[in-house]
This record gives sequence, C-alpha cells and structure tokens, in this order.
Amino acid sequence: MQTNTYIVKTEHFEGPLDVLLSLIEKRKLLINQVSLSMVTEEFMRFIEELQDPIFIKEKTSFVAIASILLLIKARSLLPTLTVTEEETEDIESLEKRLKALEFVRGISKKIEAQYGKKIIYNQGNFKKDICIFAPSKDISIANIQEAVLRVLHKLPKPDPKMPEAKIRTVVSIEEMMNTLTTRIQRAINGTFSQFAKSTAAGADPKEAKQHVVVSFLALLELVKQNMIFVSQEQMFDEIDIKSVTNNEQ
Amino acid sequence: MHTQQIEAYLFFKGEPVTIKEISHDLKITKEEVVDALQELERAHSETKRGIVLVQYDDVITLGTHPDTSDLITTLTKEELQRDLGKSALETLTIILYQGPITRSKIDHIRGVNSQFILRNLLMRGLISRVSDPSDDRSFVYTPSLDLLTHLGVSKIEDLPDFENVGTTLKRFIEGE
Amino acid sequence: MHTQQIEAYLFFKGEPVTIKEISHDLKITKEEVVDALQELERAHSETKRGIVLVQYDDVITLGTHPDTSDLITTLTKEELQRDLGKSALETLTIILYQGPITRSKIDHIRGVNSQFILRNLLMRGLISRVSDPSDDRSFVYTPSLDLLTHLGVSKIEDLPDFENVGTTLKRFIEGE
Repeated sequence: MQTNTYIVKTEHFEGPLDVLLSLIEKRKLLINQVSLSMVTEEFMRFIEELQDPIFIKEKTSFVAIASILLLIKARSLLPTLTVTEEETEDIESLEKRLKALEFVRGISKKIEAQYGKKIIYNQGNFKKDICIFAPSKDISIANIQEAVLRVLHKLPKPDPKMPEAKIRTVVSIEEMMNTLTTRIQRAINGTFSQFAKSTAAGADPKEAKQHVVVSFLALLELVKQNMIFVSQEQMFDEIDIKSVTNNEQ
Repeated sequence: MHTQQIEAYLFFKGEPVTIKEISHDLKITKEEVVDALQELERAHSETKRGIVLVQYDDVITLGTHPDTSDLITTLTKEELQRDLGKSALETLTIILYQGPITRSKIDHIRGVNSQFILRNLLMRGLISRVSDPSDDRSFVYTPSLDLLTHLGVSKIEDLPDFENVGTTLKRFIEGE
Repeated sequence: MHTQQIEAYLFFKGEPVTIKEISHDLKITKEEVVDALQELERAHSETKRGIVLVQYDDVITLGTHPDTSDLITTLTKEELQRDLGKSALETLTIILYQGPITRSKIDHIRGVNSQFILRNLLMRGLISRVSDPSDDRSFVYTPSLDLLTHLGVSKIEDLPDFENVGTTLKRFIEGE
C-alpha cells in the first residue's frame, strides 16, 4: 500500500545528521571536532554515492553539512585558515545538533522498549443500543460537494518543498570545493598542482575539484602524522612531497 | 483477585456478556467470576462511582450510574442532533465516493486517524460496517441506505461528479 | 462533587473529550472539572480499579488499567503495529518530551524533513496536529492519547525521566 512507500522513504534515508552520527558511532567516538574531521572522507564518499533521483533534493542538505565538515578538517590541519564568525557558529551548531540527536536516540530506545508492552485500551465496541438513524442538519448535497473539494484539496502533494533548517545551503559540491580551494591556497600561500593533477587524473572533470580538495586534506593529514615530508622552496612553487622512511626516524 | 480484570474486561467489551463468556475469556471458574462480580459491585457502591455493574440473570455489562440518568438522556439527545462538523463530513464523503473502504484507506486519504469519527458515524446510522471480504480480520465501511435516501439520491452514481472524484481518490490510494 | 457525573460522562462518550466540552455539557466551570478529575484520578488509584483516567493537556478519556493489558490483548482483534522504525521513534520521542512542537524544530533536531513521517504518525493516530497558539497560520504537533495508552502511561509525566529529559532537550533546541 501507499503508506509503506512513505515508511521506506523515511526509514532508509534519514538525512545527513543521521549518516554522520552513524559514522561516529560506528567508530565508537565522542562527538567533537576531532571525530568530525576523522569521518569527513567517509561522509564525502557517501555523498558521491548518493545518486538516487528521489534523494537529489536531500543532497543539498548533505552538501551543506559536508562543507562544514571540510571546513573543520581544513582548519584543524591549517591553523592559518581564517574562519568567519558565521562559520564558527555553523561548526558549533553542527556539534550541538549531533549531540541532541544522539540524546534523542538514547531516549527513543526506552520509548521503544515500553511501546505496546502494557497497553491501556479504549472502550471497546460502540454502543449498539443507540445506533439509530440520526442525520444532522448539515448533511446535504451542497455540504457533501464542499467536503469533496476540501478532501481533494488536502490530499498531500507528491512533491513537497524542502525546508532547510538553519544551516545555509550551498548550491553544489563544485561551488563549495571552489571556494574552499581558494581559501586553502591562500592559507598555505602555495600551490599543489602536481599532486592535485596526479590524483585527479582520469576523474570526471566535474568531480576533479572535489578530488583535489579531499586529496589535499588527506595529504595534510599525512603531514600531521609525520608520514610524509612536504617542502616548498618559494611562494607559488610546487610543493615537494617526500615520504618519510623508517630509517630516517 | 479478579475484580480489576473483570472491570477492565467489561469496559473493553462495551456490550453485555454472560458469566460463561467471562469465565472462558479470563480462564477462571464461574464461581470465581460470581465472587469477583460481587466484590466489584460492593466496590462500586462504596465509592460514589459514575459507572456501575448492570446485571440481569447471568448477563452483565457496565453502565452509567442511575443517578446520572438525566444527564445521560440529555447528552444522548444532543449528541444525535448535533451537526457533524467538517471532519466528519469529509470522512462521510470519502465513504460515499469510495465505499466500501477500509479504515486505513480513509486514514490515508485524510492524513489523520479516523477511529472516533467512524464510531460516531456508525452510531448515527449514517454508515455501516461489514467484514472486509478480502481480509476478515478487518472491516470495510459503506454508506447506509438511510443516508442515501436522506440525501435524495436513488443510486450512488447520482452524487455530484461521482466519476471524477472517485477516479481521483482511487488514483491517490493506489499511489500514482 | 462532580466526580460521579464526570465518570459517567466519560464512560458515555467513550472517546477523548476536552475539559471545555465537559464544562459545557455538565454546566460546571473548568476549575470544577479540573478539581473533579483530580479527585477521580485519586479514587482510581486508591482502589484496585480496572479503569484509569488518561490525560494529555486538556484532553481526557477512560481506558483499561495497564496491568490488565495481557488479558485484553488476547481479546483484541486489531493487531497493534509494533514496528515503529528509527525515524518514527525519534520523532515520537521529540514530540512526547517537547510537544507541542513545530515541524521546523523537529526537522532541525533530526536534520531531515519530517513531513512524511509526521503524516504517517498522524494517520496512525499516534500524534495530533493543532493550530500553533502563537501563530495560527502554522501547526504544532502533540502526542495523542492513543500514543500514551500504547505506552501504558495515563499521563505524560509518567514517561521515563520526564522532567530531566524535557529540560535537556529544551536546552539543545534553544541552543542554550
């Protein structure tokens, strides 16, 4: 029946916060900026795989969350990256919302455990003894006709508008990536074209930007973990990447 | 004791039951039923209750206290004369144009639960309820003949725009 | 006192009624209704009754005592849909502890559009939608009496840790 399709739609697809929370819970992490930056790549991969046309509209809200995540990650790796006040608010609000959702989930487990266990039942059958024909004054063809219009008017529209809760919406992944790339470049005062080119090779040009940013963030992660050594002779020179071998440590 | 169970049972049933039925459903002996009923009657008379046990021979039901009969008579009259109101009219309309129809389909079209409205429409004899031929655990609702007569339509197809409305609703239910 | 009349009235109605309706039909003030309901609740809890008063906000009905649930469940024909699913449970939890609440707040906590799940819960009669008192162009969602009865609580305060959870959630929603 039709109702089931509603359940499927909402059950299987519960939005970006749900996905993010599952990723954090899967790794048994606490909700904070560190854990958020850790699950960023996985989250980006999830968006890429989000192809079902039914969910295209939902994609906007995923992109909005993704842009906050990338910002958190970029900032943790590049302390020189400037973040606006509004962005700081977005980051804090995301953390708070995730904690709220996690809290609600915890309580909802208790509700689930209690649901249907000890039921208070309504009074059973309708009282048959007063079942006599008792039409009211407002039963008329004219009123029935009006009621028809109301019923038809109130049928749910198949294509509801998507209200986006407080987080500013970003038009597309590309746009978001463009902006972020510029900012990162400014922050490190350099370029990383070769690295970017090599990782983006063969990728759909539309997705190239995304690869660049994500790869670059991954690269920075490695630097932070002392896995590789990065040098740059001069401003705007190529970034030289060397792996740190064991015997050098 | 079984008084609590019996009171809940009678309340849920909402129609007269025999001692035999109670004994069967509660899985207790008839003597235990009789004892519990006496206990329940005592409890009802001790506290100033609005609900009392009504017994005739071995048939039992719950009813309103005789002291409240004036109130109940007035209410019954008022209830049957009162206008249906928008929600009930809409529900009635759906049953007119789509009956026989199950409650879940009505709920689906209206987007809200119609349990109590259906009860009210049934009580007023505007609709009737029969077992769903395709699933005898549930019911379907149809307009009563009295209702059609009252509306002055000799057959259901005479309702305004019957074809179109019917088709639109049907299409919605089937999820197109 | 009016407890007897009110109990008879609720029994006669057999469906949820508001304090306003009781006050109107019984021709007594709302304060008198509230007092009598408290008295009735006390009387029900003192004696081992099979019937309880279920209340949410200003809506009231009578139901069977939760302790008799096992017995009545064996008698009922309508199977309770037990599978609520994750999003339904989340949404219900928010509405239970924070209702009346607007859709946009629910959406904000869940991070997803709740339109479909709300419609589904409305259809199942687990929640109700009423006009927002602070803005009558929009709506707020509240738990229905059916939801409370399925959870076996006769009033919302009987939910697990009602006070604390409510306060914590409120802080989350309002962002401190």
